[in-house]
Amino acid sequence: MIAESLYQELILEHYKHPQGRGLRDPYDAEVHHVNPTCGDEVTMRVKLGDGGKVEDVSYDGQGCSISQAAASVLHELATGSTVGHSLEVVEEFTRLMQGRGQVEPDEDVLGDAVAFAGVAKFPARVKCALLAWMAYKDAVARSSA
Amino acid sequence: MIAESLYQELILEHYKHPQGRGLRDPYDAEVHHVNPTCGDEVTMRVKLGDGGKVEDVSYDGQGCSISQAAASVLHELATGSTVGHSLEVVEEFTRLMQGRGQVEPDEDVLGDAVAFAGVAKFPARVKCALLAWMAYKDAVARSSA
Amino acid sequence: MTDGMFDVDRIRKDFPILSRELPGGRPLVYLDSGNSSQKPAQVIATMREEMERHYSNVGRALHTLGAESTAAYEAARDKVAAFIGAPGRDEVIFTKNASEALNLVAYSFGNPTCDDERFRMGPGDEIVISEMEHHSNIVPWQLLAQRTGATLRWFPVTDEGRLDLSRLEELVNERTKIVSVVHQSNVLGTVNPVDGILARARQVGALMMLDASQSVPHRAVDVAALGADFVAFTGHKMLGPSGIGVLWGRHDLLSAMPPFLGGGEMIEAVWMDHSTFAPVPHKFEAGTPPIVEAIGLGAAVDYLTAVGMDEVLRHEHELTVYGLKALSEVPGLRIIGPTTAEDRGGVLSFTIPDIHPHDVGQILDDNFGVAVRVGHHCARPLHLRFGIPATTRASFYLYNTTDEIDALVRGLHHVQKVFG
Amino acid sequence: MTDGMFDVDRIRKDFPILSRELPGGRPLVYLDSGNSSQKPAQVIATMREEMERHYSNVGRALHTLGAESTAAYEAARDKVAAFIGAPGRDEVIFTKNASEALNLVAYSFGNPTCDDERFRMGPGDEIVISEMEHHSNIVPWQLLAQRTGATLRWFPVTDEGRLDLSRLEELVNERTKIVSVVHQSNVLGTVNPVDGILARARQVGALMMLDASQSVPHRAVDVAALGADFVAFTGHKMLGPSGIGVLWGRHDLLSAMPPFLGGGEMIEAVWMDHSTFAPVPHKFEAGTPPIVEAIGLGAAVDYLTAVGMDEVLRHEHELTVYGLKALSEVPGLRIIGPTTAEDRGGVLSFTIPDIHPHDVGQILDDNFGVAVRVGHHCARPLHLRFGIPATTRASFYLYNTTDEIDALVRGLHHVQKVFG
Ligand SMILES: Cc1ncc(COP(=O)(O)O)c(C=O)c1O
Ligand SMILES: Cc1ncc(COP(=O)(O)O)c(C=O)c1O
Repeated sequence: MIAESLYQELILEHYKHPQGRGLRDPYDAEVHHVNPTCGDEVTMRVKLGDGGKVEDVSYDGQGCSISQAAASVLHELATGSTVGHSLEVVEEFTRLMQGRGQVEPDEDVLGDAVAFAGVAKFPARVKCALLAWMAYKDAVARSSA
Repeated sequence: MIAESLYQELILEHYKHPQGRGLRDPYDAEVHHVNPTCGDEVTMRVKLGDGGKVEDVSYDGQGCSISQAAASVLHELATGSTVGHSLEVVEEFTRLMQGRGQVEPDEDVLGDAVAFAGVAKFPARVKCALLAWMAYKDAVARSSA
Repeated sequence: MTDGMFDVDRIRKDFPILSRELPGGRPLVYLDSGNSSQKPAQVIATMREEMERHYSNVGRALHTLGAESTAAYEAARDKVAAFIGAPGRDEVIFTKNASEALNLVAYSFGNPTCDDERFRMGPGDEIVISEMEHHSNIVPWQLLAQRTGATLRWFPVTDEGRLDLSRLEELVNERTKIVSVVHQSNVLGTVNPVDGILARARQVGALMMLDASQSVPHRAVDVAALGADFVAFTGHKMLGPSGIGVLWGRHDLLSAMPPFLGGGEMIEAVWMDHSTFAPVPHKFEAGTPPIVEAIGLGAAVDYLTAVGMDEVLRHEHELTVYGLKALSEVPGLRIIGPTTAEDRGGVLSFTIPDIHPHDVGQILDDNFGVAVRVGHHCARPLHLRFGIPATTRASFYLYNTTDEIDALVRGLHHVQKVFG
Repeated sequence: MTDGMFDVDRIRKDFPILSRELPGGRPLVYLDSGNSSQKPAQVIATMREEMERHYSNVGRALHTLGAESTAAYEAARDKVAAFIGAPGRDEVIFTKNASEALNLVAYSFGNPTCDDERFRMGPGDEIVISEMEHHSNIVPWQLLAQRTGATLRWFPVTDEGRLDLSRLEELVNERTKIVSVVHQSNVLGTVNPVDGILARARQVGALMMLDASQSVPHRAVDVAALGADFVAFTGHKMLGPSGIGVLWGRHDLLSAMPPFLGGGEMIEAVWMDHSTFAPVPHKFEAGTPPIVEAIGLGAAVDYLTAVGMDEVLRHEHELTVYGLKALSEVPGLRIIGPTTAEDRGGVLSFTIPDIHPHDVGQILDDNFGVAVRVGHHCARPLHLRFGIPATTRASFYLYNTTDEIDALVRGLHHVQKVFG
């Protein structure tokens, strides 16, 4: 069924058991992003370390399963990685989401985030998937500034 | 052919040889009516006499054959008649014109003006046919005032 | 659903899309008519026939096609006028949708070229709307208030989803120039009482507008009986085409209002430095109107009239009673709006604990072909009022069945299982 | 008419109405496309297919039909953007017709809520149009001037029916905020040169708008190459449905402009006391748009693209050359507009001594099924300029033939006999 391409088991899993949820100290930057059309919100904190290491990505928010799972997956991918690598993943994720279902995802770069591939076919949901990732990009920019 | 129901011989006759055309003295009232959408114009003078007699209807104008012939026919019907009778004819003519081709004309009242019956089927031309007649009604009202 | 003459199965056959299969072989269960309705074959055929046989511009053309199209376009106006009980056909203005109709009236206020007292608007003047309005009956008034310095005020909404009129006397006062409220809410289903507000508006000399976008499609609306000054509604929600809406207004007000859009057909005569304007309705129909769309709307009105608006209402009332009961059996489900079917249309908005409406809607569609609307339904302030970002909304029309409501409920159970 | 690939007979077969018989067995000779064009079967079928299989509201709906309709609606925007060479698809705004597009821009000026210098308008500011404008490019600016106290000025027209630019420097000056002129005249056929006016507008910091209602349907128009700031045109004149028009504008200007119509879909977020707005194009598409109509326009653009706009232009140019020559043989006939086909489209307006255009048009239609337009064609000031109340106008499109021009000429001879 079509739903299965959207609601991958992995997405539901992250939604029901979000990883790293909750706002933690210390942090270098905090941002709050809203999708005004559907009311999804995310607050995101980033703590960077030496050598561009991402020490913690903590977040809180509300919204649909896609937006919440996307935040959880992002936390897993980014925490412990580097700014450079994580932004590469953000790039690839954005490209996938904005590809209207026409873009072949690069699994090597995306890891678990590839589970969101089906979302790209639903333009109305793309913003949900991107919310946390855009917030992350913003927070990283502010931390490094 | 359809045109024949609109361009009755009598209408063309009046158009080519308008009766009583030209503005004459004396007169009790003069009015100038314009159909702004198509530019048809008529200037009309009315001279009333004793006992409600219509002594003269004189006019000048420009426009399509329908509007000019209508003025000529009006001149013939009204001049020498009475205010009361001529306004009855105006009423009947108006009813015919606004009847969208559904109204059976009363030939006894209308006389030659019955030739315009076909015009009622062309909403865009009804105003042409009515221009002089409305001007006449207006002029009579002002003369009697 | 088949008492008397009303036969929903026969009606469904008139709507080609209802027998469509969705990808994956799902049947279509269309419960989103509050958003936009489907079109019967009669409307589609009328539009096609117009384009294949009669099409031409209207008003301006003297030739056969022009006369035929003009007659059909103006006949559509007659049909709409009769359908809503308009005292005069010239009071029916064709717009592109309800939003344009609402904006048209809003732009009539505070125009420096119009010195009619009723349409003056400036600092100190007040506009009254309500918290349950569609954005199309909020934003035009906000923009007007911003342009003119007038003050926007609003009726609150009760917990049951009814207009809170307890402060009517204070909200509608001598400073009020216009009150514009929704006749039937697109989220709550609530049918608002008009009389009390209208009486108060009359008392203080304010005008009154009704956003009837959700009532005209679903119940017999008689604008003369309602007594308001302006009524707006939209073709696509009443079996008609997209691209066509209606503003009804009192003749003397429409005549007193300044023109809104300028252009061809709304004029009497034009010189380079000034113009005079056509009488209504043409004064407000600048440019080539939605010709085929108006004619299609006429066909929709014919269709609804043939079925009978009282039958439509009765059928939808039955669906509403059935739907309210059926939904009440879904664990935790909360109806936003009246929970009984009195003074209420067939629009059921609800929340389900811990499951976002986007997920509800997506799974209903993906797994069961059930099309509902999710989000704030262009009534964000109303959702803020209830402290929720979004709802799931099922809305009914004459072609819906209790079977479809059963499918919705089955779908909701599945949704709960997925997220359980 | 059948050089190369272009085959007018094959094209005619695509237009169902062209094989219609008029009452009395007359064939239809449709020479009124400047007023509104006919629709090919492809456009009619696309609209029907949308309504029978995919219809739903756009943007707001997550379900399958909503996604399909939204994709089709937005694909139509892509098609229009490509057709006119728009640098960005978001610069294409769907309106109900060209008139709304022109009004939208006019209402952007002098709005007190917008503090962008380019859109300020008040006493002392000037608006420049021309004497050959359609009422839809006159009245919106008159209304704007009246609301704001700005001054309306205009380019005169030469005896040959060309823009008189001899006083360009004086007419377009530092006080000028916007210049809005027609790209191709709907009466004269004249194609106006844009570059000189645009250069002067840039020099003085004025914006420039083109009314391209008569050019986009008939020749390849590239908005980027033209270089103006705003371009308006209308679907029904380019084989598309009624009820749909287009405003193209530069992204930064559209973004800087205040919203026009308020309502659903043009917002970002709404509170009771204020709102934020969606980015363009949605900022200017309040309420449910003409969905099926936009999709139909997309099909029209596909059709025109498949034929090739250069072929369309070439064919119409041949008709124009042929028509100018054929009409010159009618005794006394006077062409209003250029008498040669250079920089001129296929619109032939004329007078015949002592016979009123109403009579000409009526007899052409009644006796020969020849549909032309008579009157001032929504360009009354231009007619006043030439000292005539009305003209008869024959206008051509890709489906017209030289045989039809012959029929027109035969008809005119008959008219002269009737009134001889
Ligand atoms: C030159 C020109 N401008 C504007 C318009 C107005 O277009 P619409 O009637 O579709 O608004 C027309 C046609 O009517 C036109 O020919
Ligand atoms: C209550 C209400 N008002 C106004 C509108 C706006 O109608 P439209 O989108 O056709 O302008 C809608 C529907 O969208 C509505 O439900």
